[in-house]
Amino acid sequence: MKHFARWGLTMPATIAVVVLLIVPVAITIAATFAEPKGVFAPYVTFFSSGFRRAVLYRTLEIALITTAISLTVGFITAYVIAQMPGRAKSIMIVAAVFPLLTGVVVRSFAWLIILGKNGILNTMLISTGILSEPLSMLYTEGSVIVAMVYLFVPLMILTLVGVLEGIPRDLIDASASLGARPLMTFFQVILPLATPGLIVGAVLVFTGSFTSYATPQLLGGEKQMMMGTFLYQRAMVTFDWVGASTIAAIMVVLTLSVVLIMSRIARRLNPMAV
Amino acid sequence: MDRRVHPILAAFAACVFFFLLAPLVIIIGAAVSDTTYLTFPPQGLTLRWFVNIFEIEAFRTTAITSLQVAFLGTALSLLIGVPAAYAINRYRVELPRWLSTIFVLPILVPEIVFGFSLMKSVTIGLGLPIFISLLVGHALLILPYSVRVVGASLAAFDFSVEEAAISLGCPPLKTFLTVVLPNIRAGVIAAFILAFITSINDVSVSVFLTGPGISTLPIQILAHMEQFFDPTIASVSVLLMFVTVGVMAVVEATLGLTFLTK
Amino acid sequence: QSKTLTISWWGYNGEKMNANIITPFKKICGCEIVFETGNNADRLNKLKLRDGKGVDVIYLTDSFSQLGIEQGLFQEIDASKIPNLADIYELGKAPQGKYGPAYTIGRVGIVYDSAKVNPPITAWGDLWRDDLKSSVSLPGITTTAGPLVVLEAGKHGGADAYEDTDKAFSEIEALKPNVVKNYNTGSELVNLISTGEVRVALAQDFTLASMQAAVPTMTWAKLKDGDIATLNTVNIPKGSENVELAHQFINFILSKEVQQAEAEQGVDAPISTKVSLTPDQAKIWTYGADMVAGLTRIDYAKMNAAKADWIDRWNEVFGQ
Amino acid sequence: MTVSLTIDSISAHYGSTQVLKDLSISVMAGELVSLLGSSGCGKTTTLRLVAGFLQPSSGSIKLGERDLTGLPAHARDIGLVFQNYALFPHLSVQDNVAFGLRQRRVPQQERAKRTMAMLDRVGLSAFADRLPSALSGGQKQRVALARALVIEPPLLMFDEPLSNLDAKLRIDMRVEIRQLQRANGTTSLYVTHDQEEAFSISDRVAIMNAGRIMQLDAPEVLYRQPANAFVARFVGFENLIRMKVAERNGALVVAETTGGARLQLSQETFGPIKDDFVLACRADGLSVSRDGDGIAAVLGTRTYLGRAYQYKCMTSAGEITANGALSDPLETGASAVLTPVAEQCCILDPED
Amino acid sequence: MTVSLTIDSISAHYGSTQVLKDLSISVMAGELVSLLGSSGCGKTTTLRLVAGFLQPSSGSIKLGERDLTGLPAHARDIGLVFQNYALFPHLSVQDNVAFGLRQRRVPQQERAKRTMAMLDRVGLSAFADRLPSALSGGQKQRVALARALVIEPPLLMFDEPLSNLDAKLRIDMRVEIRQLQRANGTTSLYVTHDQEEAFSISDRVAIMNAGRIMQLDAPEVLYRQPANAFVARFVGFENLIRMKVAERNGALVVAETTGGARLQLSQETFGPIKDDFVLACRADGLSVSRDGDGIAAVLGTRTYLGRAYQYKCMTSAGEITANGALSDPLETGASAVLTPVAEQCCILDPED
Ligand SMILES: Nc1ncnc2c1ncn2[C@@H]1O[C@H](COP(=O)(O)OP(=O)(O)OP(=O)(O)O)[C@@H](O)[C@H]1O
Ligand SMILES: Nc1ncnc2c1ncn2[C@@H]1O[C@H](COP(=O)(O)OP(=O)(O)OP(=O)(O)O)[C@@H](O)[C@H]1O
Ligand SMILES: NCCCCNCCCN
Ligand SMILES: [Mg+2]
Ligand SMILES: [Mg+2]
Repeated sequence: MKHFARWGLTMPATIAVVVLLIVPVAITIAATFAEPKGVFAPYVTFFSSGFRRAVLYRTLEIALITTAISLTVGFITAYVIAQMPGRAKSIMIVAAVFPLLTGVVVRSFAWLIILGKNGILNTMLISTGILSEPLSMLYTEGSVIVAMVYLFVPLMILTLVGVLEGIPRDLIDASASLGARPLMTFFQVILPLATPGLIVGAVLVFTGSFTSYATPQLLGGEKQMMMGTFLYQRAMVTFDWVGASTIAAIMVVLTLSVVLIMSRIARRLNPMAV
Repeated sequence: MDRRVHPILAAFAACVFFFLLAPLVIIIGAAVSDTTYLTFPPQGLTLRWFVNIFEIEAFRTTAITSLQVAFLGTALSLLIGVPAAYAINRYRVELPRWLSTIFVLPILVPEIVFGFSLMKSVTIGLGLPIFISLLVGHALLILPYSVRVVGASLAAFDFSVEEAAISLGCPPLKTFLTVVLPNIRAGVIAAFILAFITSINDVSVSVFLTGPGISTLPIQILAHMEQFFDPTIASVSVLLMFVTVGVMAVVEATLGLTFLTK
Repeated sequence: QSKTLTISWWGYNGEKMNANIITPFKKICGCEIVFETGNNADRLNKLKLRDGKGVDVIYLTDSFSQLGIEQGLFQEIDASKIPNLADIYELGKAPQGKYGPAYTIGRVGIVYDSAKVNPPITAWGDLWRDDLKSSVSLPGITTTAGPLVVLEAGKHGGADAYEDTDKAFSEIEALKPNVVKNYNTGSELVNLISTGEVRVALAQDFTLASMQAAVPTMTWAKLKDGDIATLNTVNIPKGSENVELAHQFINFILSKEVQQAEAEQGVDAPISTKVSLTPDQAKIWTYGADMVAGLTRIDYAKMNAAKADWIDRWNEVFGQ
Repeated sequence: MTVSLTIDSISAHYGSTQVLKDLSISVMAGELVSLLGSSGCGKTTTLRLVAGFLQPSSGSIKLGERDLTGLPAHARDIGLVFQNYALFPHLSVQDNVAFGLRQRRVPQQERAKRTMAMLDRVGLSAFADRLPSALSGGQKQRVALARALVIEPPLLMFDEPLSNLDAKLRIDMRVEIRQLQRANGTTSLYVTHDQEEAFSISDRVAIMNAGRIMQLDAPEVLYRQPANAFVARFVGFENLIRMKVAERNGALVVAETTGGARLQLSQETFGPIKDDFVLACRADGLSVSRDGDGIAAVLGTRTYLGRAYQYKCMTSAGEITANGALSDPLETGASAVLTPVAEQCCILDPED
Repeated sequence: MTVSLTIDSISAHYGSTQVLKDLSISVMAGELVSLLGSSGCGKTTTLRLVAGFLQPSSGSIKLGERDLTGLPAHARDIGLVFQNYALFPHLSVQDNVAFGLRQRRVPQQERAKRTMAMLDRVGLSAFADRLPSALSGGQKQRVALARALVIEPPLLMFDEPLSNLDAKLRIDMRVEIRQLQRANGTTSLYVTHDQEEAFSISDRVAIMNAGRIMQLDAPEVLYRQPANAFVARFVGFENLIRMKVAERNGALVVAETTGGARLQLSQETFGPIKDDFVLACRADGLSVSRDGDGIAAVLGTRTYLGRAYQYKCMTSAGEITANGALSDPLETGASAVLTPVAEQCCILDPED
């Protein structure tokens, strides 16, 4: 009975993931090990290209930076929202959802207007005399990160507000009464207790930014090519599904490792975090 | 946690909201611009791009498909995801840790490869009807939100409250619905919103799962943009925002906005 | 039970397609029509996954239809069942062997802002001009027009890009300082133009009107070495279950009536020689025997073979 | 519908640590049995096993003829007052209390009536519409109590249900519980750490230690004749004095402490006395007088108890706690004599 | 660093409901004052105000010369044992206890030493590495206690810190608290609902009712001479008998209940007696005998208390609760006479 409850409840979802995701994707990826040139040939090819390695590092770097920024910004904002009275809180949550409703093309258009050579930011900086020449802010790693943070902060906020609200007030009071300054309370009590939410947010943001391709392509250009774009080219333009699956396998292994490392860190902060 | 917020934090949050909302001004401006291309500030005012959405039949039919898939898919993913999230947290000690990890896989596998593999093995392999495989694909794609976001809320839930309900004669399922669910409402709503939006915006997975006679709105929008570069896409975004505001107004009128939070 | 013809196409402009093609054709054939929509890559990939089944007629740009042919996804056309073939420009009749014909024609050339670019652009080689530093947008290598840049770069370096790929890419390397960003979709290009990010682009002609709406001084360059032709083709996948109907449909869209209507309404440039347009109607199109005669043709079979390598090299040039 | 509860040699583990060891308790139909034991000895665990939130690793639990093992918790029809209250945070006080009735499909009107009546009993009618978060500790506890009582199940279990109430309210509530329990013939298992409460409310009391039952008896028996040193200490025999019989004189016995102090005890009042025994005395069981027969002592710290003064006394048999009358306070450092008072003392077997 | 605490006419509200009304308490340096009061009277609220979790709507709080109002909670340096424990669920027992020391930057080694020493005092050394979720109720409470004690702040506040402990442990902990408090000269505010605990641990006790202080005095004074009927009831004068003086005879007074029963009282033992007064008697303050002088009664239910039997007695002055000796049990329905015992009775002014 108890055993049924434990496993039975997870069964439908587990079966769905196994049957509809793990098995089909494994079949796709299995093809990469069946190349005539050798079992690991596609991987050797991938890693022997300096350019490909560079794309991999860049992707990792951008995803990690995006995750770190989104986590920090989203957490602080969610924290402030969680302190608001009920109505204001709901309105702020809904407002945070709006950016998610914009399509990638119009969104990148908006950033073009803001960050472009003739954009609002440059115009402002020049008219106030801070700059004499427009800065090239677009098509840099920075612009990709900004655009992704824009997309992922709402996701962090949404994930975290509920978790932060669930932290009993008494624990924060207890911390203060033991002499913890607000910053210490934040790091020693609020942060660990929010880890179940933080880890979920971090995983969603990291995987989301690691696998993204439209945003980096529009706001980063080819100079900021990421693994997702690379994969897209292979699969959709040259129909090279083996090449694409190779990239996918590398991405899955990498993201999975990062996710596992994150979970481990989370558990250190809070042994109750799943 | 109604408390005063440190002014520095409040100011920071205000900046974040400025960052999140300022680009929307540009998008709204572009959506009402009386030009055949996206521009800001708008030149002339028109609502024709909004009218466009309702007049083009392909937008209408695909929007209906998208809404159906998003609603049903989200419901389906919550239906199988929430019990899993519950079990993972309730039986934290007894269940293996890797179990929660497999539920991030759907967002961890690059979408194109996921869509491709799913089409190959499931749509074609199992000969599923297009709408069903589209639905199943979306439900799976958004399953991580149902499991993990809801799970994060469950982590803080005091399960002795659940035992109280059971000891009062409430059967497990009813206990879940009447006692657990109301207390993790914020998490479920967050999961619903994220899942719904992910589904309604998805292109990469849908590309493979749509087929003759069935398409989704984002794919239709991209198709439109093969030829037209007008502000219709901006007005679709704005329309979605209005719909959201409308839904909120209904929630406010019926349940009260505080329903959304704890 | 009436037959169902399944058509795979991009999906824009559905209203006009309905009025000009679908409704009249349904009357003729007494059949149902169903669409699969999406971009070239998506639809062709899906067709391949379905092993050429599920669709009776597929609209593609020529580089993708060539890919489909190479993958063995299409069947040969029975020209005898498409009498209207006789009325279309020669280059559209069998552009890729015995497979599907082109139903519309376009060109790739250079557009520039005549108010800001002086002297005017008159040759492909002008793209390399020093005064165009940080002014240009090229089509991404994965788009229809992208590989054409490689070909022109080869020519600029005095070589054949297929034979001496290194030369072509060193020319692209030389072009790089002039490039602000490469675009992947028409809308992206229009945004780049309208926000003033770029002044010069290598583009397909169907984007011109929108660019001019945003920046009226955008001008289609009169290149002395000629624009390049692009064709959109219609093919019958090998798994089609309505081959007869498919031929009948292709014949219908090549008819003078359809071609005339589509051209007048700004949907597609006519490939039928029977269509006649007023200068005003014609100005956005690749139209008229003279213009068609001046276009350069691409060997897509050769290009597709080289493409995987080109993509890598392109990535390395622009990705560093 | 009055049934008995039989807990038959159950063991329980949390992970690998054993918490209960072959524990057996039987509660007769309509009886109220208290579990009394030190912190962490397994009282809550016992209740959780009966309620069905935990599975015993061995043993069985029966309610009347019905074997509870294997029955899901919600089908056991057992009321439980949780030690940590476990109120439904999203429901008002009233809805918390009505919850069990709702499960039993009690019609709306009767439900409201019974709920309000119960809130009245626990003194919270004025708080019916509040959420638990706006209640004081004791108010929450009373809601928890009301919630379990209102369903009138055949078995009620209370886990320290009155620990956060003031003395007066505690007694009022104790009376309410007992009245309801008697009126409905509810078999009850009651955990408390308050001995007076246990003794006054229970038909029988079980003294627990480290996952075992040390003694299960009527309050008077426990109070007067503990079965062993543990129980003796527990029921307030603060002083356990190891003694040997030195002389026997018919019913009279003269015994000697290890320190050599001598006492005369009558077997008529103390019962049969073996050669080797332990004299267990409550603080009230040793009268403190300035002189007389008994154990000589020097008085240490004095504490005011309200009804008496308590002294720490230095004697040759070790430190002894004894109470002296309010009317005659003695000073620290004074010499005194401690004489056993039969009603507050008893004779135990020595343990090694 | 021994300082006094002065709470000066503070009022407090939750939303629009007033909870404290012009409440003043001053605790002298090194003194331990208990707050005793019925459930929901505002004890926790008072502590929360002093701790800084809640802002008073008026009034001031001073620690020594320092005005606490406006000072953030973390800067007040006040130890607080929470009624609901408020343990950090993500930290082990040890880390919970060490938390405050960490904030004070006590070096790692000393921190570990002090933490373990404190865990030892509360009997939880063996549980140092457990998470709170794997502790019993009483164990959690002791962690909460240890966590507040270990930081040795100038002001300690305890919110029913021993409510979930068994009698023996409660006394042990009480002694530990008192020892530490004395040794460090820690000014302390102690909330409890256990009167004996309050009286035995405190220098002075404040009786609270509905957000006000009714009396603040040394235990003996409170216990013997309550200032009003409320306090009298609270400290266990279960019977308040309205009387009128009928005759005066020097120090002797004959008074009559409303029902006409007569009693003779001496002003030498009871103090001056006005014409109109209330005789307050504990259950122990009315001896139950078969006959003699006093208030005639018919005995109702009898309860076994351990040290005595308690009777509900029907008299002409209403129902009266009185205790009778164990040695001479009387049956329900028997007639008896109740005679006041001076030490357990007192004279109050009538209230209207
Ligand atoms: N958050 C709140 N909102 C509204 N009222 C509250 C809130 N917290 C407590 N109260 C009310 O304030 C009064 C005082 O509460 P407080 O917690 O101070 O009582 P207490 O004396 O500690 O009682 P107990 O002994 O039961 O713990 C109670 O009547 C309670 O219902
Ligand atoms: N979840 C758990 N995991 C491991 N050990 C536990 C767990 N819960 C309780 N324990 C341990 O089991 C023992 C018995 O706990 P239980 O809660 O039954 O004690 P109790 O008698 O109710 O004590 P108290 O009077 O302090 O509430 C304790 O030593 C406790 O530390
Ligand atoms: N990316 C290729 C898009 C092809 C769109 N068709 C153009 C037809 C011109 N009328
Ligand atoms: Mg317990
Ligand atoms: Mg309280």
